[in-house]
Formats: sequence, C-alpha cells, structure tokens
Amino acid sequence: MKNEFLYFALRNRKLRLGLSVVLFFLLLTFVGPLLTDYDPWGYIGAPAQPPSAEHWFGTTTFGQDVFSQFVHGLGPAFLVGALGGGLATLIGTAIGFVAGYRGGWIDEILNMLTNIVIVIPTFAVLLIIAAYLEVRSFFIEAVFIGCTAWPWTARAVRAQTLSLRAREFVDLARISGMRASKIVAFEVAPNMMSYLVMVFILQFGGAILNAATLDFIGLGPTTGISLGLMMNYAVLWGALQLGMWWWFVPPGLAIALIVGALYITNVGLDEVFNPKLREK
Amino acid sequence: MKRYLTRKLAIYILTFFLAVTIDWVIPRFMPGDPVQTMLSRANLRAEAVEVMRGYYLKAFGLDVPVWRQYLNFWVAVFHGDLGVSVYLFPKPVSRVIMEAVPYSLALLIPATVLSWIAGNKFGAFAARRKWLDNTLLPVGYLLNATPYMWLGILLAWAFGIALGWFPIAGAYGFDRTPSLSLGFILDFLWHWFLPFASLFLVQFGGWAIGMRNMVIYELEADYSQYLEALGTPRGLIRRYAFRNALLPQITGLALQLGVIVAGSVVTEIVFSYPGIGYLILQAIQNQDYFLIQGCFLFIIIGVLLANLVVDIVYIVVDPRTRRGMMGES
Amino acid sequence: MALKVEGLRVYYQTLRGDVRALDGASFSVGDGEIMGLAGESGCGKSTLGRSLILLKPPMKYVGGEVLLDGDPLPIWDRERMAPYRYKKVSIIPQQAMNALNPTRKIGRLIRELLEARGVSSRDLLPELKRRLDLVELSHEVLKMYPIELSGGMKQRVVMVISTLLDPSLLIADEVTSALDVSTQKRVAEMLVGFRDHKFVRSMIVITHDISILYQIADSILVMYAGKLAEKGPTEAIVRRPRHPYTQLLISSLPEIGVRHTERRLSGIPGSPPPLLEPPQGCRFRERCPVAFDRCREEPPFEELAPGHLVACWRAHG
Amino acid sequence: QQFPRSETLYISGAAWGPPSDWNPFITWSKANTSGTVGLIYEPLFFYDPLRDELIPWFAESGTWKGENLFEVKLREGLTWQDGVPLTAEDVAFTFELGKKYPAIWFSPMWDYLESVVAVGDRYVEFSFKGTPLYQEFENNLYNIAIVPKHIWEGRTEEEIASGANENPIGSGAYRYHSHSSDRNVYVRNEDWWGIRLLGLKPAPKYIVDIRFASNNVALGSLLKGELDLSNNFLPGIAALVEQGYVKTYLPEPPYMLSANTAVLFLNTTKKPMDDPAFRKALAHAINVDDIIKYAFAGLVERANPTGLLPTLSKYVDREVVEELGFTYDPEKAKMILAEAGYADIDGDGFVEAPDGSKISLEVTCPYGWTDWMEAIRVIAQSARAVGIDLENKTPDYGAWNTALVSGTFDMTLNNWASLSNTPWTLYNLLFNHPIRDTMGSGNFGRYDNPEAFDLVDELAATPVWDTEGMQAICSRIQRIMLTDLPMIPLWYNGLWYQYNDAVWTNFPSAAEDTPHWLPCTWAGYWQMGGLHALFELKPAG
Amino acid sequence: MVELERVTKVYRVGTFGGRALKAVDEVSFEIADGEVVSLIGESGSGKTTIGRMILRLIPPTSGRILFSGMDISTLKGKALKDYYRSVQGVFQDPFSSYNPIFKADRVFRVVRQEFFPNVEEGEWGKRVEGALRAVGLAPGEVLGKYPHQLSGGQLQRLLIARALLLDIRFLVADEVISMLDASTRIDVLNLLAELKGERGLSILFITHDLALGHYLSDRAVILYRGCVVERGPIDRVFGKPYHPYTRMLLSSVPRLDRKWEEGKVGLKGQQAAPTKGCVYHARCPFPYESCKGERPHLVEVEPGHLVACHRIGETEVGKCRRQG
Ligand SMILES: Nc1ncnc2c1ncn2[C@@H]1O[C@H](COP(=O)(O)OP(=O)(O)OP(=O)(O)O)[C@@H](O)[C@H]1O
Ligand SMILES: Nc1ncnc2c1ncn2[C@@H]1O[C@H](COP(=O)(O)OP(=O)(O)OP(=O)(O)O)[C@@H](O)[C@H]1O
Ligand SMILES: [Mg+2]
Ligand SMILES: [Mg+2]
Repeated sequence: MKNEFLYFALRNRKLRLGLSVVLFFLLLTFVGPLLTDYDPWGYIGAPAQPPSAEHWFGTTTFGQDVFSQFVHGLGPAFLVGALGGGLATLIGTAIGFVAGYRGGWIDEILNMLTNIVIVIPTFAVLLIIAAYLEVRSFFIEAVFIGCTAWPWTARAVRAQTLSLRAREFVDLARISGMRASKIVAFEVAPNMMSYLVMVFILQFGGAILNAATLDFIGLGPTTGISLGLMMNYAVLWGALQLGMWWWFVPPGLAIALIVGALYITNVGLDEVFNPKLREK
Repeated sequence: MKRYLTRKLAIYILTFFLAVTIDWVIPRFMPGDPVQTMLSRANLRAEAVEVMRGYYLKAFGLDVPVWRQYLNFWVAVFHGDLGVSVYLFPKPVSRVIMEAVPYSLALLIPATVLSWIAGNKFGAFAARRKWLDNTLLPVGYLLNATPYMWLGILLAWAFGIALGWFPIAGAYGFDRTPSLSLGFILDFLWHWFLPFASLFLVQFGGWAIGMRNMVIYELEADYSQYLEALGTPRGLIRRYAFRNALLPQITGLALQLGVIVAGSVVTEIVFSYPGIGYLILQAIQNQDYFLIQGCFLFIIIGVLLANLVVDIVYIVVDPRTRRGMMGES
Repeated sequence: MALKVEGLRVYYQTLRGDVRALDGASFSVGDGEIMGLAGESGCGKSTLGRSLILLKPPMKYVGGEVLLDGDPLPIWDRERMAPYRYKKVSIIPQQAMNALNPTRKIGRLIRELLEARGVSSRDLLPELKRRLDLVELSHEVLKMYPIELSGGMKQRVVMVISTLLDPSLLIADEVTSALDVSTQKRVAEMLVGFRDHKFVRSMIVITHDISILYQIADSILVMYAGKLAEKGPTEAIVRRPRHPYTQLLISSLPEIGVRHTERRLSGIPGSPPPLLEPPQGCRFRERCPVAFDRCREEPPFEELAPGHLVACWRAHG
Repeated sequence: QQFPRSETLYISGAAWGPPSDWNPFITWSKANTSGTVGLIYEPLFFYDPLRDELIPWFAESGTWKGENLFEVKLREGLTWQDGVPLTAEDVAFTFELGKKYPAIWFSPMWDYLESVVAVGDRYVEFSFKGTPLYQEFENNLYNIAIVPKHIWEGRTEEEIASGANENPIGSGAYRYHSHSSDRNVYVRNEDWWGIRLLGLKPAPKYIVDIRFASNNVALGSLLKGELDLSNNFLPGIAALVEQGYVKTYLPEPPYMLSANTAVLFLNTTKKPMDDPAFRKALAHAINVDDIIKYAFAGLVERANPTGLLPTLSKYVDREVVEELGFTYDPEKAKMILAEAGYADIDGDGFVEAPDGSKISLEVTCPYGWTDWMEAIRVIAQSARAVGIDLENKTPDYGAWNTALVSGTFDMTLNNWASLSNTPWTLYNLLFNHPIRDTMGSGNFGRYDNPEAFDLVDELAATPVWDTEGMQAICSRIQRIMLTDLPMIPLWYNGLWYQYNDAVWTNFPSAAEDTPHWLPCTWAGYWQMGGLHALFELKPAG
Repeated sequence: MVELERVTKVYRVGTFGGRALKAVDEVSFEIADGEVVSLIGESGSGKTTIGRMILRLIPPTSGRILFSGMDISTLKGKALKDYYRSVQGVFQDPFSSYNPIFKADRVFRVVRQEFFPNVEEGEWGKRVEGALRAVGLAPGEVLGKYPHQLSGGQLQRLLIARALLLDIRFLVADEVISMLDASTRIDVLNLLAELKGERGLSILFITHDLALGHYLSDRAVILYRGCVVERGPIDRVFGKPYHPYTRMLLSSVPRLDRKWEEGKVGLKGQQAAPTKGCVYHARCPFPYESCKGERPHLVEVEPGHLVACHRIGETEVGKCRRQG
C-alpha cells in the first residue's frame, strides 16, 4: 500500500515537476546568498544597469544588486509561507477537528465563527491591523496571515472529520475508553495526513501570495527584504517607466513559480492518493 | 427553507455586527491622532494648533467618551452617515466612497463573473482531454499562482509602456470629463481593459483548475458510470458533470470573495484605478480612520451581500440543499 | 440462445500484474431465462456482468467472444459497443443508490437520457407510467429529485429506467443485497415480472444469496475465483449440487428452523486463492475436502446432465 | 477631447489627494486643490523668493506708517469673478474672520493686531497693539487669501472654518471648472482684473492639475508628453535630462532649486542625544554626499549648516559657519566621541556611553517616503561606521507623527519649514517654544534653551525693513545652533520641477533666454512665482 | 443483566436539526445473564441506535438503560472504563472497524494501553494469542498485517478476540455477519454460540436476517419503526408469530426449502410515518379502525411472549395482562 503510493508518487509528472521547482528555489534560498557577496541594500554598482556578468539580475536605480536582493528575498517568502501557512493549517485543523468531532453546540459556535471569518473581508482587516503596528516583522506578518487564512481549512477538515467520525473504528476506540483528544490525535488525524499535507501546501502558497500582496502595498515588514518589497520598490522608483524589467520580473516570477509549483505538487499528490484521479 | 434562511440571516447579521464593531475598534486604537496629523500638515503656530485641535475634535465627534462614540457610530451608520474624511476634509466619507464605488464595481463584477463563467467552461472542457489538460492547465496553475500585482505590473509594462497600446493609470483620460458620449465610453473602456484583464486572468486560472478537478471527480461518480453503461453520449455525461461540479464552484465563489477583493485592491493600486481599493490605501497612508472605516464597512456590506446572493443562488440550483432544508415532507 | 459467451477473459491491470478476475467463461443464457450468478465475494461476478456492457480500464479484455441474439458484441471496443448498450444490453448497477444524477429530477433525467439515445421520450411516457405502476411507484416520482426517494424507491426507479428500451439482456448486479427482507422479496418478484412482461428477454441476476436465486432464477451459475464452477437448472443446483464448492456453500446456509443447539452448520474452511497468480489446476483444490491428484489439472466445464455443467474431476469421474 | 491640447496645460505634483474643498482657510487640505489660493483666491501681495521681494498684487502698495500702523492701498478697478467690485471692505472682512473665529488659522495674529479698518474703498489700515510680529505679519500678507464679503458674510462659523466651499468665486486668473478624484480643472478667467490692470494674461486656457497615484506614473506621462509640468519627485530624472527627454530648472546637477531644509532632529531629552559632543560627532559622521547620490540621485544640494535656504543666504553669518560648521569627517567624529568618553567597552563594535550604558538608537522617517527611507538608511550606515549603533526604522505616518510630536523618537527627519520670505519661519520651527507635552509645530527634539528662545522672539518682533537687525539676531542664533547642534540640517529638499516643452514653451529655467520664476504649482507656491510662469508660457510650434 | 426501560431516542435531522425523528420509541426489554437476544427489524427500525445506546456511544433522549441495576448514563471516568471492561461491541462493517492506515493488531494494543497498562509485554502477548485461539485464528496468520490483507471473517474474529481480552459479560453484535460471505458467516455465528456456551456471555444480536437470528438466539425482539411489536422466546416468536409484521417478515424470508407465496407485501405503505395509532397499521393487511387512533400496548399472549396488536386483545387471546 505504502509502496504503491511511492510508486505513483515517483511516477507522477506533476508531482515531480512541482517538487523540483520548489526544491530548486529552496536550494537557491540557501545557496544563493553564498553566490553573491553584495549586501542586498548596499550601493555597490552603477545605477540601473541591465543584467550582466557582474550583476546577474542587473542593478536598481540606487545601484543595488538585484540578484542579491532576490536571493535574500526568497528566504522570507519561504519563512512566511511555512509559518503563516503552518499556522493557518494548525488553527484550521484544530477548529475543524473540534467542530467535527465534538459536534453539537460547540460545532454550531465554531461554524458560526468560521462563517464570520469567511464573510469578513480578512484582507481588509489585515490591511488595517498591519497599518496598526509601528514596526512590523516577517514573523508578525506570518502570524496575521495565519490567523486569517484558516477558515476554509477548518471547513474542509470538519467535513472530513465528520465522515471519519462516522466510521466504526472511531466507535471502537470510544468503547475502548479512549479520550476524545486521543481519538482525534491517534485515530482521526492520521487518516487525514495526506489531506493535511495538501492543505498545508495550499496554505503555504496562499501565505506567500498574501505576504507578497501586503509587502507590495507597503504594509509588509518594515525591515528586511522580500520579493513583494522588491516589486514595491521597483514600482515606486519607476522601474516600469524606465524600462528596468530586471527589477520587477524576477521577484514576481519567483513567486508565481513557487506558488504555481506548490499547486501543481498538490494536484500531483491528490492524484497519488486518489486513484480515481490518476491519469488515464 | 424559511428556517434555513432565518439561520443564515442571523449569521449574516451577527457577522455584520461583529465586523462593524471591529471596523470601529481597530482604527481607533491605531497609533497616531488623526486630528494632530491633519493639523501638523498645516504648519502653523502652536497657539493656533491648540485652538484648532479642540475645534476639530468636536467636529469629528471625538470629544465624547468612547462608548458614546460607539453608539453614535451605530446611529450614524443607520443614517448612512459615515462621518467626515480627515484626509479629504471636509468631504463626507459616504460621498467619497460613493464616487469610488462605481469604478470598483466596474472592475470587480465583470472580472469575477466573466472569469468564473469562462474559467468553469474552460476547465470543464479541458478535463480528461489529454492534450489540453497537459498543456494549458499548467498555465492555469501559473496564472492562479501569480500575484495580482505582478500580473498587473507585467501587463502595464508590456502593453502600457513597451507597446504603448493601453494607458496604465486612471479611469479615463485627463482630457475628458465623464459623460455618456461614445468618445468617453471608449476612453473609459480603454483605461479599464488592463486592470480588468489582470484581475480576469488570475481568477480565470483558479476557476479553470478548480472546475477541471471537480469535473474529473464527477466523471468518476457512480451516476456517470451508470449513464455510460447505458450508452449515453459523452456530451450528456459531461453536461451533467459540469452542472454538478458547478455547485461547489458556487460555494467556492463565496469563499473566494475575500481574496478577490484583496486582488482588486492591489490591481487598483497598480493601475491607479480610482476605486475603493485605491481609496483604502490612501486612507491608510493618511491615517484617515473615518475613511478606512467607511471603506471597510462598504467592503463588509458588499461581501456580505455577495455571499447572501451566492447562498440564495446555491439554494435555487442545488436540490440537495433545498431538500435537506425543507425536511422530507 | 439469447446470450452466448465463449472463453471470455477479462483481467484487471494493476501494478503488481494482472488480476485474473474472469478467466475463461463459457456459458449461454436462453431466451426468457433468468440466470442467477452466485459465488463468494471477489470471485468475479461483477466483472462478468460489467464486461458484457462497459469494459473500461483498468479492466482489460484478454480474449473470448460474446454473441447476443446471434450477433457478436464488440465488448472490447468502448466506442463500438455504445449502440448496443441500453438498447440491447442493459444493467442495474451494484450501486443503484448513487446511480442517479442528484441534481436532475427523475422525469427530466429519463427524458434527456432517452433523447440522447435518439428515442422520443413522449412516445414512451405512457409505457413509463405503466412500469412505474408495476413497481408500485407513484407517478409523482418523476417530479422528484433522487434525494427525495428512499433507497428501495431509487432501486426500483433504476430498474424501470434500465429496462425502458426493452433490452435483450439485463444484468442485475446485487440489486437486492442492500434491502431488507420484505423489500427484497418485492424487488425480486418485480424482476421476474419484468421478464414475464417481456420487458427484457433474458436476465443475469448477480447475488451472493443463493436462497434468493432459488426463488426467482431459472438456472444458476456458480463462480469460484474467476472461473465457472457449476451451472444448471435452479432445482438441480440447490437440491443436487455436483461441485463440492456448491455443495459446501449450500450446506452452510442457515435456514429458519435451524438452531445451533440442534444442528451445527459449518462453513468452508480456508479462503479463495489470490487472483493475481492463481494456482494451476482446479482453483478450489486447496479448500476441497475431496480433492485428489487429478485436480492439479484444470477440470473442464462440461455438461453432466442436460443443462447442468460442472467443472470438477470428481463429478466427471 | 474636452480640453484642446494646445490650449491646456497639464500639471502635477501639487495634490496629495482627491480634491475635497476649495476653502482658502483650510490650509492643510488645500494642497489637494492647490490652486485655491493663487489661481482662484488671491492675497494682497505675492512674493518672489528668487529676488526676495514682495510683489504688490491687489495692493498697489503697502506702507508702514509708523511702528504700529500698516496701510495697504488697493488697486483701482478690482473685481470678483462674479463681477462685484473688490474693495477694502472685503480685505477688512477677511482679516476680521480671524478675530471672530479662533478656528481660522491666522487668528493668533490678533494677539498683536488691534484692528483692520477699511478706509474708503481702496485703503485698509492695520493697527497693532504693542510690538507686532513683523516677520509673521509680512509672511501672512502673501498667504492670507482675500474672500468676497458679499458671499462669505452670511456663512456660519462651521462653513467658514471647515466648509468645502464648492463652486468657489474668487478674484483670480482662473475659475474653478470641474474636478474628479484625480484632477482639478481650472479655466481662465477672461475678465480677470490683472488682464486689465497689470496687462498680464496666463497663456493656457485650461489648467488640468493631475494627482498621480505615484510619482512613477507621472514620469510616464511626462515622457509621453501628456504632462507638461511636473512638480513630482521623479527618481531617475537625471538620466532622462541628460538624454534630453525632459528638462529641469538647472541643466546640470542638482537640476533642482531648493525648497526646504531636511533637518535631523535629535531628541535632546534622551541619552545620549542630550550630550552636545555626541550630537556633534553625529553631525560629522553623516555622509550627506551619499544621501544625495543614492537617495536623491544627485537631485538635491547639501544644506548650509545653518539650515537657511539659498534664497535667505544673506542671513547666514559666514564667520560663524566657518568657525563652527561641520562637514563629513568620520575620523573627527570618532575623535569627538572618544574625547567625550564614548568607547566600545564590550567589543561589539559599537560605543557605549561614558557611564557604560549601551547605546542603541533608531532613526526614523514615515514609511513610504521612499527617498527619505533611503536617506535614513545611509544615516544609519554612516553612524554605525563611526561606532554608533543606529538603526533605520520606518513606522507608518501616524505612528511617526505621534512619536514626533510627543517626543518619543530618538532621531528623525523633518522639513516642515517651507520656503519663506523670512528666516524666522525656519527658526520658529527649529526653536519652537515653550516646551509643551505635545510639540506640534517644531522643536521636536525639545531643545530647551531660553537664550535661543528669546532670540527667536526678538527676531519675530524685528521690523522687516531692519535687515541688519535681523542679520545680527540670526548670527547669534546660528552661533548657539552650531555650538550646541540640537538638530542637524542635512540637505535641501529640491523644488522638484521638470517639464516637457512639446506643447508649451518658454518654461522658467536658469537659462538666459527663459523667464526666471519659481516654477512651482504646489499649494502656497502659486503666489511665489507659479502664476507668473503661466504668463510667460507660449504655445509650441 | 442489561435492562432497557422505556428508552426513546429522538434524532434531530435536516440541515439545521429542524425536524425530530423518533428512531427508538419507548423500548423496554431485558437481556438476562448468558442469554442471546436477537433484535430483528427492517432497515431503519432503530436496531443500531439501541445497540449504540447500550454501548453509551449516544445518550438516550429519555428512559434508562440499566447494567446490573446501575443506570449507565451516570457512568463517568473510571466507572465508565469498568463498564467497557464488561460490555463491548462488534460492528457491522469489519473493514471500517479498523483504522486502515494501521496494522490490524493495533486494536489489541489500544486495549492494553487503556485497560492493562501494567501487564508486561510477554504476558500480554500470551493473552492475545489465547484470545486469538479462542476465536479460531492462528496468531501468526493475522498478527502484523494490515486490515486490507485480511478477510472480513478474520477481521470480525479479531474484533471478537479483542473483546475477549477484557472480561466481558455482555456483547453487542450489530449485524456482525451481514457483510460476510455466506461461507464465512456461519463460522462467526458458531463462534458467538460457543462464547455464549463456554463463557456464559450475554449477547444482543442485531440482525435483519431472521434465519440467522433463529440459529443463534434464545429470545427475539421484533422492532418496527422504533417500537417493539413482538418479543418472546425464539421458538414462540418464530413458531407462532402473532403480529402481522412478524408474519410478513417471516414469509418474506427467501428459503431454500420452499418458494415464496405470491406477494402480500405492499411497498407503498412504507413511506407514511404515523404519529399516533399502531405504527404498522398502514401496511397491515387486516387493520381495525382503532389501529389508526390508538397505539396498542404490549400484551402477554403466552408466558414471556408479548405482542403489541389490537387484534390480540380483542380476539385471539381474551384475557391477557396489559404490560408497560
Ligand atoms: N479495479 C480493480 N483493480 C484491480 N482488481 C480489481 C478491480 N476491481 C475488482 N478487482 C478484483 O477482481 C476480482 C473480482 O471482482 P468482482 O467485483 O468481479 O467480484 P464480485 O464477485 O462481484 O464480488 P462482490 O460480491 O464483492 O461484488 C476481485 O478479486 C477484485 O479484487
Ligand atoms: N445520527 C443520526 N442522525 C439522524 N438520524 C439518524 C441517525 N442515526 C440513525 N438515524 C435514523 O434513525 C433511524 C433508525 O436508524 P438505525 O440505524 O438505528 O436503524 P437500523 O435498524 O440499524 O437500520 P439498518 O438495518 O439500516 O442498519 C433511521 O431512520 C435513521 O435514518
Ligand atoms: Mg460485485
Ligand atoms: Mg443498523
């Protein structure tokens, strides 16, 4: 059974493609900073240079090295993705489990909460809260994103839990005297592992996008560098008008590729776990 | 049905209440004193500032205890009075918003509706069609993964600056004033196109992929198998699958509304399109908390209404929910 | 002969190799005959039924041919088979509960289904209503969604739909298994009624419950591990089974009136062989109380008495 | 096309937000409709900073008839845009609004103003109690816009102090035409009194004042020739000037005139900024040239250590500057630090205070002010280079503003003293007093020096014609300032100005054959040369 | 041992629980020590619900369930665990009774964790082997395998073995054999019969298959729409059924010794849900007027044999005592 998944996983083109792109960027995150010794903020070259051997991705209007900014910006993207996506997954899963397993009025209340968070335009709240903090860090940004992105996960996990809860092995666990929390942790959750992984992947991608959006409109971290911030700077300093495509293309492309690859990985995984979806 | 609607309505009302409260609370606890901020721009002598501060605190209704401000706020909301903008003083917030709303809607509604329809059609069409599925869907994923602003920037750069085909800022040319003339409408559409396209494309990718996955599920469902066993042409089976897959997509639309609104905010920012999103950024940057409040309130109401519409549409389209709600009789 | 099957082999393609779910089946079903298909779970009953109408991956056609009313059925070709489906061969699937599109009213579903096959639904409406009456459903169901019907009602709706074009052959796969005794009885009787009314010419009724077959079937075909074990008239199979498997199967069925304190029944020891790499020779050999050396060879499926075929060396010997 | 291109001047750079009012008394928001004062409403005088002289406008003349009496003589034949004659009554009415309503910005004038009386149709007499604040008064003369009594007298306090004043009727060269969220449109007032009385007629029939969402969009429009004159800060403009795509006032660096002084305020209530030696060291540490080079791409000039703009250079005491001025000299900075007892004790590369406590400071500017964000980055780098642990932080505007006025920041940039006819404007900002809980109008670092405060007060009360008296006081202020360095003037923010002469020509510039006016459309600058530039424009081709 | 006293269960159904569905309606019966009781009824008659209530998986809406005289709804914590030491269940679907991602013998480990944390590894292994032998499984064949590698019959036996590890006295067997093949069914049935005989186990045997019920049980309880319509010793109920429903059920059973009589069973009546009167009257071949208005009580027609039918009270057995 396990080998079968592995077999399909190795064989799945989408999974392979998606994972290799993500891994490539992950590798770049770690190796990239070693490839360049320019300080991402340092004024180290002639301004507004197109890509060259010296500056692989060219320079900004201030003469900063775009490649250096780019590789240093990848880290925060992954960080926010992992942290924000992880938090959203965690909250969503916890709420989904409790609502689905406990049922009754707890379910009703959690449902109501979920509905409310879904209906409230969280992005607008995010904007306002982000503006509320004097100085913001990637960590705080990730926490925000995590705290607002969980509802769909909660819904999905709740539905899954409901259907698992009706399975007889849960009854069996109950008449074995297992506590509810234990049942959720050791009977229900392991069954949803593949699903949770997929949820996490989606949340990961979503968090990266959200963070980029926040950074772009200037509500991201007030220190450090990120891909969204790069785009923000590029646009603010007229990179479009001055034709400095090398400044704004790489960060956006990287985000699109990473998130797109994550999505494709997700479909790949879905196909691996769900025989019906496999390519015919 | 009635019971269901009452429940839903209750949720909506509660949400509205909470959201409006959050809306009221957050800006009030933001750092910075809006009146001070406003006056510091005037660059006056200290004596004048003191006097004017008192005057404007009163004008903005900030001279009463917080709980009163809260109650006053609710009273005002029901009178459609959202206060006076600080940043656009002395313009009432409601008027500022009303001027921006048409532009936002002009972008958001067509982009969302058209991308939903087109994305779903396309996704359903591509499902289980090997060639399309393998070539065009990766593009769909990439589109859906593209940050709204980046696509906007790319389009603006490629079509606005490099090729110079479209303008990249504003809702209409600087040499025009709004009118119902053909010239103006064409000019408006010309300005509208790029922001619309970037919103449309990103969403299109998402819907197409969602639909493709749903349709594959449906095509594997028992009823599809049965129909196939009865020799039903693929056309009909696909039609059924499409229709059934559409239902989750409707719910998806409701779930996505928040994201779409966020997308339209950044798109408006990229294209300096004078809608609510753009306004909200201005309001935040200028600490105009009455305006922030107003924009947010408007978004809340908009999203709530859209959700309500989606909910109702869902009831109308899906017999399963209708039945579940009405009981078996 | 309404249906004649010769050496039909259908495998499932899996990672670990082919699952030989149907490994050479030859039998025929006569005009107006209701043939029961019985056997343990996983012995290939559904595979046989499905392969006669819709053979699709991971099912793989390996060999054999099928003649329906004298015409060969191109069962290996999904496209070419299409015109035969419904009109000639029809099926009541195992998951009848979920077989109806949940978002279409029954009436509309039927109309669209018929029109897609080029049949005028208006012409068929009176007949449809007559058949609904026959299965004791009110005409109101046409205006209902599947979810508004109980399982038994859906089952009957599917029965009516599947037979609306009077196919020559109907495959009814486990149609009664999920029902309780009273409904089971009525549904089974309705199946017979369909045959009696000539809605269908002949029928293959798949079930693991031999006692139901005893009530309705004209003949019974017993399968074991992808192979045919025994076929014969119902009475003969139930009263004088020749294959040891059939014998054991029947003797393990508790009957009303039997109590364990009085007569202790016993099951068949052991379990069926894996179909991935089935053993040579008789596949029942391992569990057979009367197996002997010869069973290492594959026993032929041969006629012992008129219409009574058995694949067992002992029976032949 | 509603506005024929050849008759329309497209400008930008003035509006911060969508137009919201046309009330000449709401000074902070009139930036959104910058032409309210200057194009629609007019003050008694204009002021030309390039020549440092008042230009009589409504007023034919203004005369000090003694220390306490100022008489203005109006021109003959002035009219409002609705045709009603403009008389001394209107002037008196306008000034008296400040007496009646404390919420009007110039009402503090009435501390020393006794009365403003119309004498006949053409004379207005301003009489004062005690010594008037001459400097402020003269500044106000060209900043207070006169409103028509016949329209405004029926209005309530609220309408006057905070009304939107839609469809404004003024006296100026342009009338309100229309507006939308990203523009103001003005149309020439063909009946303007100036055409008759001064023989001046602005060339463009229409002025469309565009508010671009971001400067880069303005740049795009300017390059395309959709925009004629831009007062936006456009990064990268230097390269485009070199390539001849656009033009600026000066043909070579810094390209721009100076508009105001960027000052680094140090919070003197906090350690170690309370130590003059530390402040001095910091002043020597900051690499202003780098700021100019990177943050502004060479578009600005290093500030005089006194902070006074070039237009006011006659008030700079060169000897004092010579003796006490600071330059970029990191070695000297380190030396001063060392001498004052700042040393790196724990070996982390940063100095500790003489008492051994750690120093860890922040320099701030509002988030989104991109050029300043780069500037404080350089400041922080410079400071770290001499061993001062300084980090650059960019809070949002509101938070920044709160910290600024309540004195919770360490160091921050500010440039709120605008181009003016008097050095008092700058010193009033730098040495604003007394020290209150909220310092909303200057002296954010809460530098407390009664001697300096007295000098500023003395300057305020010095008659404007007494240049020498002013110079003497300024010199003493400068000595205190450069000795103590409570704040560090760094560079002059540019008067951003670039134009495209495809449609209009004869824009002001430093070139010999072009007019010399302050080419600015910002609020408050129309009367400082902006309008005059329009008189000189010529259609191209 | 186990006694149900007027137990009622009402489910709230519909999207928001808008409607009430009475799944079990004032059911009373008891199961004595060492007795096997069959709970028989059509689909949806509430059999599983009763079983789950006894296992305390769901609470009754009203009424009491007593175990050795103790109301089980009051059990908590340790007392509840003790209850589960004596009372266990085996469910219908052997495949879904196992967590598919774990090995099947995990069910034993859970029992050890929860009930015998102090028993040593080796000792425990012996006990498991003993239990497996008791249910006729070779330990080597089943231990360490995943559920999908085992047959349904093996899995059901594993579950029974699991119950045996505890010193159970009462077993709820909910349709334990309906998913099994005809040939393996009988083995599980025999196993249950042995347990009863050897260990004096009481069993509530839930089934809709009358033949199986008869094979195993001492007494039968016939349930229709949540109501007990007839109950009594198995021979009596099957031998001389009084209630028309019981008779209909019996006549519908497909048998190998005789063919069905022509259908008397109507299907149409199944849909209506009577709120008052006899639950069965819509389908009853010989209804009285009174059947519509008044719900019949259980009446003892012969010792230990109770029937709820108006016809009984008036014609066949004149003098019988009315029961609760
Ligand atoms: N999709 C599949 N892939 C691989 N093997 C399959 C597949 N479907 C069925 N099989 C195998 O084929 C054999 C026959 O299956 P089939 O469904 O025909 O049995 P059946 O007799 O109908 O059983 P049941 O009574 O459980 O319906 C079984 O051993 C089964 O494991
Ligand atoms: N969790 C539940 N929520 C709502 N209704 C339920 C629930 N469980 C069971 N029911 C309903 O209660 C009634 C009795 O159900 P129960 O499962 O006890 O019947 P059963 O006799 O075991 O039937 P089957 O033979 O089909 O298992 C049915 O109508 C069923 O639909
Ligand atoms: Mg089958
Ligand atoms: Mg049940």
